[in-house]
Amino acid sequence: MEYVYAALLLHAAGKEINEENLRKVLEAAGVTPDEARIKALVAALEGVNIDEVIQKAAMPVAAPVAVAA
Amino acid sequence: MEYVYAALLLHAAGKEINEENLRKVLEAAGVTPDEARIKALVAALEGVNIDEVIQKAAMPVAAPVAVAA
Amino acid sequence: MEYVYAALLLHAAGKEINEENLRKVLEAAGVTPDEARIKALVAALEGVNIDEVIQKAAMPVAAPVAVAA
Amino acid sequence: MEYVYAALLLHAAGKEINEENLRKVLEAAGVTPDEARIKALVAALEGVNIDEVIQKAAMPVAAPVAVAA
Amino acid sequence: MEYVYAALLLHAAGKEINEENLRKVLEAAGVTPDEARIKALVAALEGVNIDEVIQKAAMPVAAPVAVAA
Amino acid sequence: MEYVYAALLLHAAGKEINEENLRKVLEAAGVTPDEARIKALVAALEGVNIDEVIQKAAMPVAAPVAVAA
Amino acid sequence: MAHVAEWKRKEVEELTRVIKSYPVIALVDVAGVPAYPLSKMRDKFRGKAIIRVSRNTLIEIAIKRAAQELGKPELAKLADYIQGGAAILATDINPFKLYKLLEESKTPAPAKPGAVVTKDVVIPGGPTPIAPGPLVGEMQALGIPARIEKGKVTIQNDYTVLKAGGVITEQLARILNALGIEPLEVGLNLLAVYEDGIVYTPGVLAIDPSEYINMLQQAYVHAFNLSVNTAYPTKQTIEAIIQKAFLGAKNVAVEAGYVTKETVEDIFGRALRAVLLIAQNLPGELLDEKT
Repeated sequence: MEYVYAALLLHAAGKEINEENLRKVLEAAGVTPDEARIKALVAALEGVNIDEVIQKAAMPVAAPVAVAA
Repeated sequence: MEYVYAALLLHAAGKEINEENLRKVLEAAGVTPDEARIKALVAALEGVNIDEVIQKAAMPVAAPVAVAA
Repeated sequence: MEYVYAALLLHAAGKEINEENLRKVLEAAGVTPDEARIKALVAALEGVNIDEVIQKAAMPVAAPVAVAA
Repeated sequence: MEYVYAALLLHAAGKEINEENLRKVLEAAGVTPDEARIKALVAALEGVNIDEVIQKAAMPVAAPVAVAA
Repeated sequence: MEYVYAALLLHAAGKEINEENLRKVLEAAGVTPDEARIKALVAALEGVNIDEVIQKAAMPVAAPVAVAA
Repeated sequence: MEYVYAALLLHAAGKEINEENLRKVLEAAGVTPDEARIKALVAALEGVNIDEVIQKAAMPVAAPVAVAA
Repeated sequence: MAHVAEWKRKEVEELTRVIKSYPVIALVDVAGVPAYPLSKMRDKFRGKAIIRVSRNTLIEIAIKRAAQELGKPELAKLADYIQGGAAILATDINPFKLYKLLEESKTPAPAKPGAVVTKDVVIPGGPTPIAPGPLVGEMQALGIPARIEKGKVTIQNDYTVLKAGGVITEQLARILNALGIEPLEVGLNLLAVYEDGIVYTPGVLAIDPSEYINMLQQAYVHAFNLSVNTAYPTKQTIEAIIQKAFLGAKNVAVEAGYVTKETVEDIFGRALRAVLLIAQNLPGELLDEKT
């Protein structure tokens, strides 16, 4: 999932998720980037609303034990 | 969450989550690393079994049911 | 709700919920007790296990839902 | 909870929740009032909108999730 | 909730939750401690296993089902 | 969590969550403050609306019983 | 009352004595209650209540006399509620409890033409033991969804044939009896009760216990919320208060992405869920073996 983490890192940093940026981040993490996968990822993420996805993932998972409320 | 994505990216890439590596990844993503946050993150992760945490976090999460208000 | 609060106060204090006791508590709170309401409350609560009723009010209904990820 | 019930009774009766009134109600319910608890309650309720607070869910709870995949 | 956060801070720091310690922490936070509330909290925490209680709260298992009031 | 409790104590007390204040509260609780963690926390909380986060978490549940008044 | 028969005089005296010696005086209608159920009721209330059946006129006189002798003018108003075959029920039982007891001791009885039902009469859906015959046509004429199936009369679905307060016709009585449905109730009908200066009527006395249970729960929830939201600790709420503080702190730390032992799982979980959700949008060949 390195590629997706790299994409999310760029997104969180406010940077564009493009081939160039992904390549840099992956290399910094010691990963030799696979060009085909980078291209595919950039293409696939086009049209994905990442903020929305993150929002969905952010649901706190904490539940009370004995409540009434 | 940049720091967290950076840490998880390193982990997924099989690299150690240390100050040096975090710094490199963050810089590659265009983030000016905050030394305190890097140190604090590394310190907080000391003794944490990340594979285990990820395992737990990824497991079909028992999510709370929708609650009417 | 004064009458019900008074009843729960007596219950919490380990006292019997009867007309006499309700009257005393309500008067101490500056309420002129309505005899019919007191009698109705006492009759309605007869045979009711208050601890159990309260327990139910406080109990969350556990309904974990597995979320596929 | 005796003290809280006593406070709610006074509130429902439109009376001020002060030490004097709490003491009277508790005594009428056969409770020997604990001065520290009475003072603590009065202090805790200072500036509190009771109508609002009694309706507000007491526990932090996970937001409803409907993550399906 | 100041008093409760102060108590949890002491607990997390491995310190005893007693009147003296609560007073010091609250004062450091710029709060003028109310003696009655401190006493009430210390009394209420007697015999409570805080770690266990927190453990229970942290379990992401179930959410209470709610019904509108 | 000491640092987080200290931050929330300050917040509940209406005080600013800054390095200076965190240090004072932690020391009063007998914790030797770790500068990196303090700085990291202050940085991480920047832009977080604490009241909203707490509130949000507390919102979804209403009263457990439907009530006829 | 110069020419009043001796037995009547004695009867009124006795009734007056009974009325004067109990705090709660109820008027009940025993019309239509057979002797046997009435004696069962007497057994049930033995030691708790006295039931005196008498003539309505004598009961009226006794109530008024007792009211005068006790100096309780409100009691005299009880006489206004005399109707049917009235009887006096004298007891210590709180009027609301008495009403509940009387209602609970009623038993179902077969339909009688001309009788008024107190509850909706519902014919349940499903097969019946009735063989096909003219009754089917009568049922259909009343709107009952009856049909012949496998040689028996079957009701297609639950059907309310008479609303509460309605009068049973001769035809309906025949149908209900054939179906074995008992829409009437036999028991002591409470007309009114006097206690302590107040005359209570059945409309006031019919309380819904579930409403009180709800109120109790609501009151408890109010107390719980007040205690937790103001952090006023009690034995019942201290755990919830700690949990609230802990969860609040944890949620803030998670939201801020501040990693601690307590938050690492949630924070990583968020990141991971985001990754997994995004992965769903990706073509299969992009995903490595870990997915």
